Amino acid sequence: MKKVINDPNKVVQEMLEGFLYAHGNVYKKTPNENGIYIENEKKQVAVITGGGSGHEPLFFGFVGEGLATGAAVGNVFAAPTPNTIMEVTKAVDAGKGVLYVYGNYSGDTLNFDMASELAEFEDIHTATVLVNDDIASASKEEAHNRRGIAGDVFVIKVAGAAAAEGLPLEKVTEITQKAANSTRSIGVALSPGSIPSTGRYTFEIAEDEIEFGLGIHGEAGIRTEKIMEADKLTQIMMEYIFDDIEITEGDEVCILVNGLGSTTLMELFIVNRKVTEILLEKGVKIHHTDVNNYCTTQEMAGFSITLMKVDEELKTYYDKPAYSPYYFKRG
Amino acid sequence: MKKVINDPNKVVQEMLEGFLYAHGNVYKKTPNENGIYIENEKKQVAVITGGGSGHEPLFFGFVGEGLATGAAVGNVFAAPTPNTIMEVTKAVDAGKGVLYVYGNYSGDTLNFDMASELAEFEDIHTATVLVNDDIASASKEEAHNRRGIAGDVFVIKVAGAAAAEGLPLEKVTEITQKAANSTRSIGVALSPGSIPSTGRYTFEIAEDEIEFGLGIHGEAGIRTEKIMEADKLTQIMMEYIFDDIEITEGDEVCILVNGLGSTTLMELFIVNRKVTEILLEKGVKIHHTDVNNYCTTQEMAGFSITLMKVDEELKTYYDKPAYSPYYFKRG
Amino acid sequence: MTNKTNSTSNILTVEQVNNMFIYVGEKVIESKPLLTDIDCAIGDGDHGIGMEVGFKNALEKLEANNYDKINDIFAEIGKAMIGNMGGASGVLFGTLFLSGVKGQEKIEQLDVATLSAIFQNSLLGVQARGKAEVGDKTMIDALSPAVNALREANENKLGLVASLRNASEAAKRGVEDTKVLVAKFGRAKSLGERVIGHQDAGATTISIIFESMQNYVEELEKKGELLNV
Amino acid sequence: MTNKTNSTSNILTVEQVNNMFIYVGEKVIESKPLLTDIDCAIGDGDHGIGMEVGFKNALEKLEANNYDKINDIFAEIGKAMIGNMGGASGVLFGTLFLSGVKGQEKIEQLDVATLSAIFQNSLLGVQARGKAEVGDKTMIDALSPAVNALREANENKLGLVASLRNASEAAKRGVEDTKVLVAKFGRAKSLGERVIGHQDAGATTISIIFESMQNYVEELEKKGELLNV
Ligand SMILES: Nc1ncnc2c1ncn2[C@@H]1O[C@H](COP(=O)(O)OP(=O)(O)O)[C@@H](O)[C@H]1O
Ligand SMILES: Nc1ncnc2c1ncn2[C@@H]1O[C@H](COP(=O)(O)OP(=O)(O)O)[C@@H](O)[C@H]1O
Ligand SMILES: [Mg+2]
Ligand SMILES: [Mg+2]
Ligand SMILES: [Mg+2]
Ligand SMILES: [Mg+2]
Repeated sequence: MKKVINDPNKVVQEMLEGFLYAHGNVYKKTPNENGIYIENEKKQVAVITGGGSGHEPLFFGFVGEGLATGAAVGNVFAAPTPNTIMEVTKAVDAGKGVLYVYGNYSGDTLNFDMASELAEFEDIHTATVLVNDDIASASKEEAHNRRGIAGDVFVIKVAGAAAAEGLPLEKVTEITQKAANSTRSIGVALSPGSIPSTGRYTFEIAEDEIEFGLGIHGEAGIRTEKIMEADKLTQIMMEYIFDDIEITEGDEVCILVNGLGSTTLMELFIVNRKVTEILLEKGVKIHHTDVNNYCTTQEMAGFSITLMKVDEELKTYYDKPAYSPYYFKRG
Repeated sequence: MKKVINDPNKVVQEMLEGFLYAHGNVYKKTPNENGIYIENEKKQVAVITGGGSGHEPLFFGFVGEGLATGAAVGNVFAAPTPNTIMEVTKAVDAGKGVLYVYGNYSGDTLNFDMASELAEFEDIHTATVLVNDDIASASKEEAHNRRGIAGDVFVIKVAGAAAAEGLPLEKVTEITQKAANSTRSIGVALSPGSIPSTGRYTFEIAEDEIEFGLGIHGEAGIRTEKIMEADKLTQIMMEYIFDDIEITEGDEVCILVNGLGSTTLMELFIVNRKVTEILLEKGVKIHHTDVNNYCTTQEMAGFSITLMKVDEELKTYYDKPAYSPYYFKRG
Repeated sequence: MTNKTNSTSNILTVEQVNNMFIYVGEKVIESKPLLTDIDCAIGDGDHGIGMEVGFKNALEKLEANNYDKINDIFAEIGKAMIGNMGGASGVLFGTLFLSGVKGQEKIEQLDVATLSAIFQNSLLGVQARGKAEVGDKTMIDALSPAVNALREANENKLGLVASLRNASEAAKRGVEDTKVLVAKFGRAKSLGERVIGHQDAGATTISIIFESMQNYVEELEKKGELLNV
Repeated sequence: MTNKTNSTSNILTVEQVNNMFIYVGEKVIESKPLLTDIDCAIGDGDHGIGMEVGFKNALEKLEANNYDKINDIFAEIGKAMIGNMGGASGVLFGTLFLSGVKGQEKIEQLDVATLSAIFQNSLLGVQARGKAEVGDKTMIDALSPAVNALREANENKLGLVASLRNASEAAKRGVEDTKVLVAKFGRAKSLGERVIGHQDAGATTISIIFESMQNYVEELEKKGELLNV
């Protein structure tokens, strides 16, 4: 695997240096750990996201106005340490409390929970919303065990908007939890991504096969199939979502077609074409559509489809302005 | 090559359908041809860009407020037809004339020139600025023969801003030409991209080699080397640029580190780290930095470094607000 | 009309010209993988796709087979190419067909003199657009010798089959010549010396076009369908 | 002090414990490729990297070798892991070392009883954090039997070498057991039946830790450096 890197063990540090050279006028790094944040100037509830690196622009690319206030950045595919989370927490707390919003992975919950305990010692009140949008990662009955994938984007967006409105922690948490509860994703992988420090691909897949539900760290999926036409693939994926959450005539949704790394925007648009047609045929109203590479897995090929079912309240927060170098909304 | 597509011969059409489902509230398609445009509501000079598909989000992703007014979309790696360019031209002309801004390729100049002849028949005045930023594609003496690569982004940005200021065609052309004259890029490729309708990679490269100056359609480059550390690679690329354009202490530049497809943002940030250090060491002032995947070649791995040397005038236009789903600036 | 071959008085009817270009189009479309290979080596790999798009669109029209003059057949092919192909070759191959008959009076049968005149105009038209000369490693390197061969054939009063055989062979030699040339136009131009050893894609298509015309007319002759005036 | 082996009164000095964990750290670091393989099969491939980061940071501290109590050695390793590794195993392996000595009085020598008590606390600590039970296909599947083996060894008054050999073997069997289990925690949990046949990464590391401790103490014994009280 060819990579444009220096020391494979320094990729995260050097990545953040490169990011800060580009955007250091707005973004800060915590002194000792890999935490990225913006000043909480309006003294709002702070929203902190985070997770392993390797998914760029997530997570630190979703720190910004109307988005997360800070991000705890772990090593590649490894949850950030409690110290990192704690440093960001201290940097952004304005006495209004901190909401942790991140994908539901064992490593992340362990580290964020530990940070949250440390925060309470310092009288910083924290709350947590776990993103568990990946319907392929556990059955409906076990939905609380599901992983978080591209749905992070919608949930962080809503959390950041609610916080920017100046709402109290309980209310921000409640709205964010509603966004999480309303979000479903399913992904498909075509080819693997690699970890820089081992130079190895995280899984194997036959030259003519694709895998449904494969995780954004290469966790194996639920079903392997021969490569098929985009429309058929999209149809199958949408059916998984419809089996999981009722989306019927008159309902409204936001769509995110998210590329995993090396799948082109061209392909993502072709997928979005079918996603939209399926929804319109059902009489579902599309509130907003985003087609981009937000939650990647290094150079993995594949994509995910995310739907967030929205009501008036979620739409209000979804539509608020947001601004980071990798995500923006004019409101 | 696995691709998420349907009929390989319909990728462009279906891509545009998918794009319009997402952004059809703002973007329009010309009725008969693959032209994408926004209404020229303020009756300004219109800026039209275009070229082959396969480089998304370029070119139609750079249609927007303060950017291009329209884009003529060709088949994958093939210049758009004169008819397509002509249809977009008619759709966006508000009687103030049209500036064509596109990369300098034989196919594109032939088609745009032919369109321009057709436009004159309909009393639409056109002007052209060719982007030829790729210093690896011809010697300094033959600079007018150079290809256009990621530098398109800077030149379109400036053109769109000048047009949005309500300047006349001659002035918009002059400023845009200045941006083109001030922009230099050099790219490096690690692995090839493929053409959907043949399913084939456009070039071959050894498992441990990289190629300097390889074109965004897979045109062979100027020098093949063993894969090396990001810092060394960046150093060599920056020296190519410094050999071509004088950039010394006190000068100001805009930076674009552009990924070609499957190279990760992580890697691009690591490159930007070194680009910035080299410039700062020289005493060069960095006006703005952008790190993104704007000018891609399907799933090709590699990246380019673009510098635009800016004076007060170029900075003024560069800093103006711009908005498309794939490029934005708050101004 | 008698049915004598190798005669200077060979002609093709409108319908035969129409069918000849259907045959030519099919042959070019069949060559897509070859053209892709060649354009991949030193270009961007899309020349085969482009020619396929162009001829497919042209064939849709030609298949109706209801033209009353040969001018319209050339013009239809040219417009199909300019209108649908894109790329360098969309304009250039389109121009080749269009400028071949541009401003010409109604042509109802094609003899060697007319054929030669048409392709003479084609060459001028393509060069006016593309600015390439022989030796620049473009389609001109095949087209120009083929046009010369047609002119000489006409001067020497050769029949259609012999004329097209000479043109086809000249084009083929032109393609061979491109292997030793450095490109000055098109996507291969930036490669400098590295393109040496590779033939030009557009020149290859020119050669396939002439070879298919030759084969089609030879077939007519064999079947005794080649007419004379 | 005498120098009798296989005695219930075997002890390790502070320095020996320090060196033992340097040895353990080196062995775990050496196993990085194996741990990567295992985590790639059913996880995300970073477990080997994580353990390397954790132990490298710990070894930097341990190499100074200037502790006056064993508590500090465990605490130092635990903090290095929690502070630098990240991931599930950063917290869990960190907790293993930290909770082993949390609230304990100053430990100046390590006998089987103390070792057993420490790891008993480790197990409780890790389970309190991670909520995993035996059978959930996690490190607990190796740690729990190893802890049981140590407790029984202590009850049966076995020496250090025999105790660690039993613990190490129990851990190894625990790893084998994980092969037939479906995961309930960690990144493998979503795979359901598909993880069957693959051993758990964290459990493997536990087994390497116990095996290295065993080997280190056996070495001491061979060299006649294993002390008794
Ligand atoms: N200026 C020119 N004059 C004549 N022929 C040209 C010129 N530029 C390109 N060509 C021909 O076009 C061919 C390439 O066509 P094609 O691959 O369809 O276009 P593109 O270069 O836009 O991908 C070349 O092989 C060459 O023969
Ligand atoms: N809740 C848990 N309780 C105990 N051990 C766990 C738990 N979750 C994960 N593990 C252990 O952690 C190991 C994975 O560690 P590692 O790869 O470093 O973390 P991650 O899963 O975050 O990538 C698993 O093999 C398993 O033994
Ligand atoms: Mg991990
Ligand atoms: Mg092309
Ligand atoms: Mg080509
Ligand atoms: Mg792991």
